[in-house]
Amino acid sequence: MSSLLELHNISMVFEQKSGLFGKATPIPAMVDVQLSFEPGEIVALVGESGCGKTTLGKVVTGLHKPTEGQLLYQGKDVWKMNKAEFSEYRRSVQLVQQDSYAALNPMRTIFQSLSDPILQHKLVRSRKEAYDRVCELLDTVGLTPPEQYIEKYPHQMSGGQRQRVLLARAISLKPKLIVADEPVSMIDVSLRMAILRLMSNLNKSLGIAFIYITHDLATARYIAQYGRMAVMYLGKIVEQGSVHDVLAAPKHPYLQALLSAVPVPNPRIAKAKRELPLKSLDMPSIMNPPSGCSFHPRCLYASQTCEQTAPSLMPYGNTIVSCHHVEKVPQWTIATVK
Amino acid sequence: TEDNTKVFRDLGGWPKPPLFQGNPFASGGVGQASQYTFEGLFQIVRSTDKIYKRLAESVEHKGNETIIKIRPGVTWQDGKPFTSKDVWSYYMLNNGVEITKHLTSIEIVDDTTITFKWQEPSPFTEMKDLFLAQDQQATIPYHLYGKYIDKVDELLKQAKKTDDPNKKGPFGLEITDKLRKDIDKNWQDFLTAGPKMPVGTGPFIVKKVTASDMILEKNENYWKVENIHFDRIFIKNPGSDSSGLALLKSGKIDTYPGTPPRDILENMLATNKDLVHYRMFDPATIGMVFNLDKPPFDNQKFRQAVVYALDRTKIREVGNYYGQEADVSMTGMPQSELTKWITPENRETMTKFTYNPDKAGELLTELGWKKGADGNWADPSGTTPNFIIGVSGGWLQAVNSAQIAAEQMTKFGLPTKLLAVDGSVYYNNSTKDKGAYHMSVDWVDVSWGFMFPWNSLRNFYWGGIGNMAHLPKFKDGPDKGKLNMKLPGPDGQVVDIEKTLQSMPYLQKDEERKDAIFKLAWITNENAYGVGFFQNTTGYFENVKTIKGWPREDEFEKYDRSLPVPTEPDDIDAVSEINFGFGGITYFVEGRLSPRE
Amino acid sequence: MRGMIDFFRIICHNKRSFIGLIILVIFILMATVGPFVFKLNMTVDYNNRYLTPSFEHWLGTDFAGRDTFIQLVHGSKEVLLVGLLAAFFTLFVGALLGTISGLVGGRLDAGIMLITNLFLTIPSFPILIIMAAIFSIRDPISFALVLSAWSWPGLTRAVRSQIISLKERDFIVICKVMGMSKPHIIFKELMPSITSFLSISFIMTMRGAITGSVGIMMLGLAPYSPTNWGQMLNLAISQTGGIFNPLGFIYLFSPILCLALFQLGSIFFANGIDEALNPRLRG
Amino acid sequence: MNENNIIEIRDLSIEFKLRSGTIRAVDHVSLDIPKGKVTALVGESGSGKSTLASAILNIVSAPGTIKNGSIFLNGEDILRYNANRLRHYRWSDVSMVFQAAQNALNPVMRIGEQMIETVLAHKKMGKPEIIEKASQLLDYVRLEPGRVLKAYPHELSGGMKQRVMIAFSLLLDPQLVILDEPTTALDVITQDYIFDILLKVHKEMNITMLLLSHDISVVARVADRIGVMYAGKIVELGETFEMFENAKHPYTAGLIQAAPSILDDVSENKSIKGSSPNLLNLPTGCAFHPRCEFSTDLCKLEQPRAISVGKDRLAACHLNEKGEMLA
Amino acid sequence: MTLVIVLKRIGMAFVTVCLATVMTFILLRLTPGNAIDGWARDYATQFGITLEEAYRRIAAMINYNPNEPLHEQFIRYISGLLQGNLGVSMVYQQITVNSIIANAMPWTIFVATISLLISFVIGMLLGVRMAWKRNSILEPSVSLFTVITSAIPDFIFAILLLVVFAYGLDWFPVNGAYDPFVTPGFNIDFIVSVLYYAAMPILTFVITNIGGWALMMKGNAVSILGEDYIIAAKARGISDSVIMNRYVMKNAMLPMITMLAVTFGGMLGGATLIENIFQYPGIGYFLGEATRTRDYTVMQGIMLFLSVTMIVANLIADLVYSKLDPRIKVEG
Ligand SMILES: Nc1ncnc2c1ncn2[C@@H]1O[C@H](COP(=O)(O)OP(=O)(O)OP(=O)(O)O)[C@@H](O)[C@H]1O
Ligand SMILES: Nc1ncnc2c1ncn2[C@@H]1O[C@H](COP(=O)(O)OP(=O)(O)OP(=O)(O)O)[C@@H](O)[C@H]1O
Ligand SMILES: [Mg+2]
Ligand SMILES: [Mg+2]
Repeated sequence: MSSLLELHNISMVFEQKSGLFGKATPIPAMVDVQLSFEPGEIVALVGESGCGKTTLGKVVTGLHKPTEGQLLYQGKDVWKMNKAEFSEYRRSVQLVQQDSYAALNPMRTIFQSLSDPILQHKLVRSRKEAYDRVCELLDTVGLTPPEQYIEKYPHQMSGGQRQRVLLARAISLKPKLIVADEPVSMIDVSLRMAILRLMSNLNKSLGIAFIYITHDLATARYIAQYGRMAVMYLGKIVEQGSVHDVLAAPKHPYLQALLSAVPVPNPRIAKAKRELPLKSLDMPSIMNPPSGCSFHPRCLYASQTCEQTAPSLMPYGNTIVSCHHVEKVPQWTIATVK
Repeated sequence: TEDNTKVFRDLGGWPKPPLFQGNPFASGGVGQASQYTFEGLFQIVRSTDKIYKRLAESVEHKGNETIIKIRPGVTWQDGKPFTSKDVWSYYMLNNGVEITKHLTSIEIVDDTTITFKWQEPSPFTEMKDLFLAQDQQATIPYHLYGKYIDKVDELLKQAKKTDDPNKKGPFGLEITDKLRKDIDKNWQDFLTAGPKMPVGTGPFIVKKVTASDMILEKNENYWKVENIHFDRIFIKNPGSDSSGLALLKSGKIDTYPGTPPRDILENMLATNKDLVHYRMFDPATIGMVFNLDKPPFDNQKFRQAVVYALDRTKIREVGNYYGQEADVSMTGMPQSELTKWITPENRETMTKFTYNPDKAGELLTELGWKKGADGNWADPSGTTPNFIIGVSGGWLQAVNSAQIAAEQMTKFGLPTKLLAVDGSVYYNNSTKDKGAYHMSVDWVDVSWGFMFPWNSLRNFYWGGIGNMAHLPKFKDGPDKGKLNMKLPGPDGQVVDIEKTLQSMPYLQKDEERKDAIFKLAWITNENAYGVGFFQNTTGYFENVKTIKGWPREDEFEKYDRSLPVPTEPDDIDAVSEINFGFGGITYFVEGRLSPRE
Repeated sequence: MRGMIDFFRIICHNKRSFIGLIILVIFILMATVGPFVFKLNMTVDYNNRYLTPSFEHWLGTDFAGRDTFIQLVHGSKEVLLVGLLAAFFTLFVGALLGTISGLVGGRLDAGIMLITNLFLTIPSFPILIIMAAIFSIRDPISFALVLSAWSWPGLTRAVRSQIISLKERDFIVICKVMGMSKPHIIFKELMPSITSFLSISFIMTMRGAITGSVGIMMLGLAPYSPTNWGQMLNLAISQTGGIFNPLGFIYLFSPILCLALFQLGSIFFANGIDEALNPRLRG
Repeated sequence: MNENNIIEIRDLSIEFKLRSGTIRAVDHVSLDIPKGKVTALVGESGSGKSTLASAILNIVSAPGTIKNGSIFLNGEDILRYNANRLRHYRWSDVSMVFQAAQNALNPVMRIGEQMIETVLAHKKMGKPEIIEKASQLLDYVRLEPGRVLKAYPHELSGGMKQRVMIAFSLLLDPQLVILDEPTTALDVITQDYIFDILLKVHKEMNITMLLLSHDISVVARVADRIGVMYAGKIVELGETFEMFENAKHPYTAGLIQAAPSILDDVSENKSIKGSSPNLLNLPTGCAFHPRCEFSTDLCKLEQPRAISVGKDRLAACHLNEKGEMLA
Repeated sequence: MTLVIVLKRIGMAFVTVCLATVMTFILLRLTPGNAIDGWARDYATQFGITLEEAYRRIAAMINYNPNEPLHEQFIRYISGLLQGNLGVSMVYQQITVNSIIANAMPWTIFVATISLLISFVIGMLLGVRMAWKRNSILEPSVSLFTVITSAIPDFIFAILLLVVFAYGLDWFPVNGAYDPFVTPGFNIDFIVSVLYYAAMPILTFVITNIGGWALMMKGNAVSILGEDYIIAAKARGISDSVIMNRYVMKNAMLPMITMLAVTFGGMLGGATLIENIFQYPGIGYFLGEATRTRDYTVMQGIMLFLSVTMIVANLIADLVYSKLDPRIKVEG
């Protein structure tokens, strides 16, 4: 049995065109990414801003055709599928976007936005049926009573409610996988947990696999507690493994830095924080990534090798890591309560 | 800087710099400067045919020769003497003018004498005078254009004499296509060779030309300089009628040509008490010709019916309030001329086409047309026509008149639409093939150049108006392109129109000419080839406070400065001559005008 | 239906657009019902020219004694029709090309934009004259076509940039993910978002076209129709000397006033459209 | 007026008149900002933090008006300052690092020019001196002064801009720097770094700070005192450790519990139920009652007053009045 | 912005110019009607020759052979163009299109530049103040003014101005470009006269344009005023006048620079009616004249010239814009 979705050495290089005859500058947003998703599993994808997380999400949902590599859905190459297969793939892989306001057409009511896809995919036969189904969906995501929301325009709802609508829309086509691209970063802290819980409930009750994209390790840990986590840096996956393993013993120096930077809602720990294990604060531009290991300019452990050759993902312990000096990197431990 | 003493302030147009140049024959000419700068051997007053001698001191018709003596001492404005060679030059280069078709040659006798040799048969004397007088001979100085004059002289010498009337060109010469081309090329070169400023022999010299103003100064060497009471002429280029009127109203100009609509005219006189308005007939009628190629306009009775159906009073009121309506359809001559050439008895025999819708209805009924319940007429086959009147869109006076005519026809039961089209396509649309319009509106019954009715008659039968009427012509044979019109005249005898027109300049007796004119006028009216809406009345505003010497001064009070069209011959002459368009700057040259100190 | 009611409710709520609406409605009535109510009689009645307004002649009479108001009413039909058609053509071409250009992108987009820019650089006034001659304006349709010939590029550009910014929006992107059809995306997602823009453009184009038509009419390039406002203006200026005859003032200023009022109405009405069509703004 | 307070806010209310109604973004707030400490205000989006901060500088934007209340600086009400005094007060007494640093700089002026302009608006000083001072500050926030001074804002990354803003805020040696969510748009590493710098500034320069944030985890690291805002009101105020360990308002407790952490047992996290209040249509009584698990009928009827619940601690909850404590 | 990009821009502009050339050429060949008909009839009456003779002569006078194959005409036209020669007037034999443009252009550019500057500057000042003081009387009065001025077509406005200020009050000359009694050249009399004569066309442009600029400026300024950096500047204690002028004005003005070029280009070509009404000897006047007489070569030349001006103006605006706005990196 093959995985639900597999990314086979996928690279996504954008070309920033300038004008009709302009020469394009390449932007390698994803480089040689190898990743697979099993049915019903939750994978958290974390990384700094601009490292290519959204791009990965778009490749997975078929919005970008990768410039290299293959995207396999149930073993078949998505970009070589026939119409029916492609349509099936389309239906099965859904997306939940970050900005719930932008993701809903402000000119259309919730019912309009939610009924059209199911009508088009013939999941329901009539408007009447669609109405019932939309109510059911709203109910599922906790917007009760549905009648109160169904005729509303997006601007008439709060951010949390809109985010629920997005989830309802994503599950309406009965997908097998949902890519959630920073689904809670725009909602209030106090409501984040509710949405995350909803997602994890949907995962459990409907068996939908989730790719949770975020830069917030804390929420990633929360939602994917039994799933996996992949850490991205400048278009590359630098560490990958089960959430527990990855967080318990982070190996890649970048991940260690990242974890050190995560704020902790506990003044005793937070105030005792030490310096970040980093050489430089600023992330290099993705347009001209550093040679070799792209993390080397910021890495405390970088050697000449790191400047020259790019490491590849290798299993180390329970996770796979892409670092020349995995062994040398000291074990990371969080500052603990004094 | 502005010196207002002894200045005459005129109004006019000219090509704006950089388009302005000194050759009056080139496009746009020299505009309003022309009359002040250039003159001819004679000055004809074209609405009265009165002829003044200008650069000619004497004329002597001797058999088929006309000997002209030039005033001695006349010089071009650049100081060079004006001689008979310059007159000859004019006819050599500008050999397309009408007179050359009647000449065999022009000979220079000496510096001040020149002989015109006429072909046989030669036109009657008055006709000869008219031919000579309509030209402005002192416009092509040999000392400026010698190269082109010699060239054309040389080219013309290559041509053979011919007697074939179809091949006869200027001076009875057969101009082959090859020759034609060379002559045209030479003409082109001549046009581009002009000086920056015009050089004529006239009383004023152009000193400055801008987009809005022209300044001329007195030519101290003018041959009749003692008559010229002005040191300068300022000409304003108003661009639009409104601007001209505004200048007039505020007293910034001394003269303004034309007759604006009645209310504007009255308003002008009321707001500027220094103004007087003179009115005079234009030798031109605005009217509409029928397209004989478009049934039912091929039918004489139908055409008559249409003429009867039009209430020309109303058309006149809108088109030209002071104009004159006719009681004829169209005669080939302006209405005001009829009494001069046609005896009252003869006039009686001409059908009166005054407004008479009943009569129109009768005529249609006779033709088998029926009036339907909707008030529209249907032809014998039962169809109601949809007529189109064509008119050149930019010419508002004609458009307005035509619009009223169209409405009247529609109201009468002959649905008619007006199509006002761009001037650049109008003539072509109207005349090409069968023509695009049933009726075309234009100047009809019009005399350009001189008044003798042959002029207006041929303008209709041979000119553009006839083409718009689609008069029958020979399609081939030796007479190809000539009129194929042999129609019964007033006495029942058939008249060949082409022949009659052809022979008219050669009719030596006055009675013969009058008889021919009557016949043609009668036939034209009876056949109702068109309908003259009204004879146009034009006029002039003059400033009597700054300038003195205007005619009819004693009648200002009587008519409250709005003088009607004169009826007395003296008045007619005097008033006509204030019109630059009719008589040039006669008032200046004759010394009648002077600044009022 | 409820949308319509909502629409007008909001328009009426906004003071400006309400005034605009009223003005436009009056003009529409004038052009549609007006000619049936007021019978046009163009018979010359010279003695009664330039009458001052009275019960019989609301705006007095013109230089030939014909009722000015009724001429205005009958003229409005043609003026509005030409404006309407021109706006329609412009909108059609502009929206179509703009949408295609924005959606498809690539070479087609570059091509369309090149042509559009080309049209934008050639001065429109002489072209209008030339077009008027080429197409020999005969009826409102050809008139409108000529008028719109040079007004679409601006709209094309505007629509294109709207579409381009829209198509990257999340709610369009998600449509692709959900496998929604192209027609759905265009007509149900994109169009509603630019309707208010298009309606405003429509009104503004119409307003421009009417000014243009009056200009062409004044230049005598369109068929003579004495009740057309432009022609009335032209006649007023030439027949009343524009200004020299105070009696002609009413005749001169009534088409100008109508024109100005219509423009005013359009501008005001357009003011409220965005609000009325956008659920966000109607609160 | 307490000597130890830089700013004392008394009974401040700020309203926004909108088409759909009037929003009271700050509702009868009283707050002291003690010298030498970092005071933080937390609360969800729209709770009125930024509005309150803008009032301290008296720059409440267009539809907003200060309805009543005073803000005292050294005993003088800055809301009564004349235009000139106000202009001088701004930035030289209190400066601010704005929420969206990327938009707080004029895009068409170089950083250096803007710094010079700012200084010159307050005092006569030679350009070289200003540049000298600016360079020092930029250096302090670990930026290359040479490059940054000549740069246009768009040429800098978000983190750099935020650091520029910090340097900017220190230009005139103010007594108080307001930090309005200085790191929201930045990722964790940058955020961490920025707070490092801020703490350094605070300690080494002894600058009093007012930090506004929605993120309780961030506040935990930096603040000495925390005020919790909800629907325009300060519902609880106290020392950081005490607040975390012994919350006296259900909303504070909820916030702390809802903050996910990479350390604790994830299953303990709970969100606060319901959604943020609609300021146009606030619930009666305690604005938090629809979301509060302890709400009683009293909460629906009556707004709780802020009462002292310990040393330097205030809380506005009926539960405290009855002497009940939160578990 | 690199030289390469500038060159690319210029290349693009060049392609547009080429297309504009082809397009004007084709359009004009498509136009029915000709210069000959009306002219011949006038000519015949003026010089007392027959219609046929007049036709023949004019056909010979006209610088255009309608029977010449299109491609040959085009090649001739283009080869002329390559030598910077726009051809010779079809109607005015000795007059080159170049000389017409050279004579007319300064007038139009003079009027367009001055009116544009005046209306732009006033419009901007008004606009910023309207945005700044939202509740003053300024905003409704400028709005009303704009509605009125944009409701009345500019040529009608020109007529009205002419009627009031030249015909009625007699404050300004009825038409023309300068007093005929002054000598053109660099002397005070001439300059004063030129300004005096240009007053009415300038006034027309200014009045009809000012409202648009003001409203546009207001719109921009309002959104600029909402930007954080304005509040931030306030917080920094920067004075209102500095904020208004250095912050709001400069930022709000930037997007209008492109409009400025477009308007400038449009004014050169769109001045036809207005220049005609004031008989102002600018490019629009001659374009109108050429159109009236169907002088295709002149029309073609002037239109091409105007297109090029427009394209160049746009190009310059883009380049200037990118210089002024540090955020913009000009792309292709
Ligand atoms: N369509 C595109 N064209 C060109 N470049 C792109 C495109 N989409 C993304 N990029 C570039 O690819 C890089 C990765 O972008 P991406 O949006 O995937 O990052 P991200 O990890 O999602 O960041 P964030 O956390 O800010 O959302 C960025 O530098 C971005 O500018
Ligand atoms: N300029 C404004 N116009 C209208 N309403 C405003 C304006 N500024 C703030 N508000 C309203 O005032 C309330 C408080 O806003 P404020 O920005 O102070 O909240 P905040 O706590 O800073 O939120 P955030 O965390 O999102 O920054 C909000 O409901 C907001 O809608
Ligand atoms: Mg992203
Ligand atoms: Mg805020």
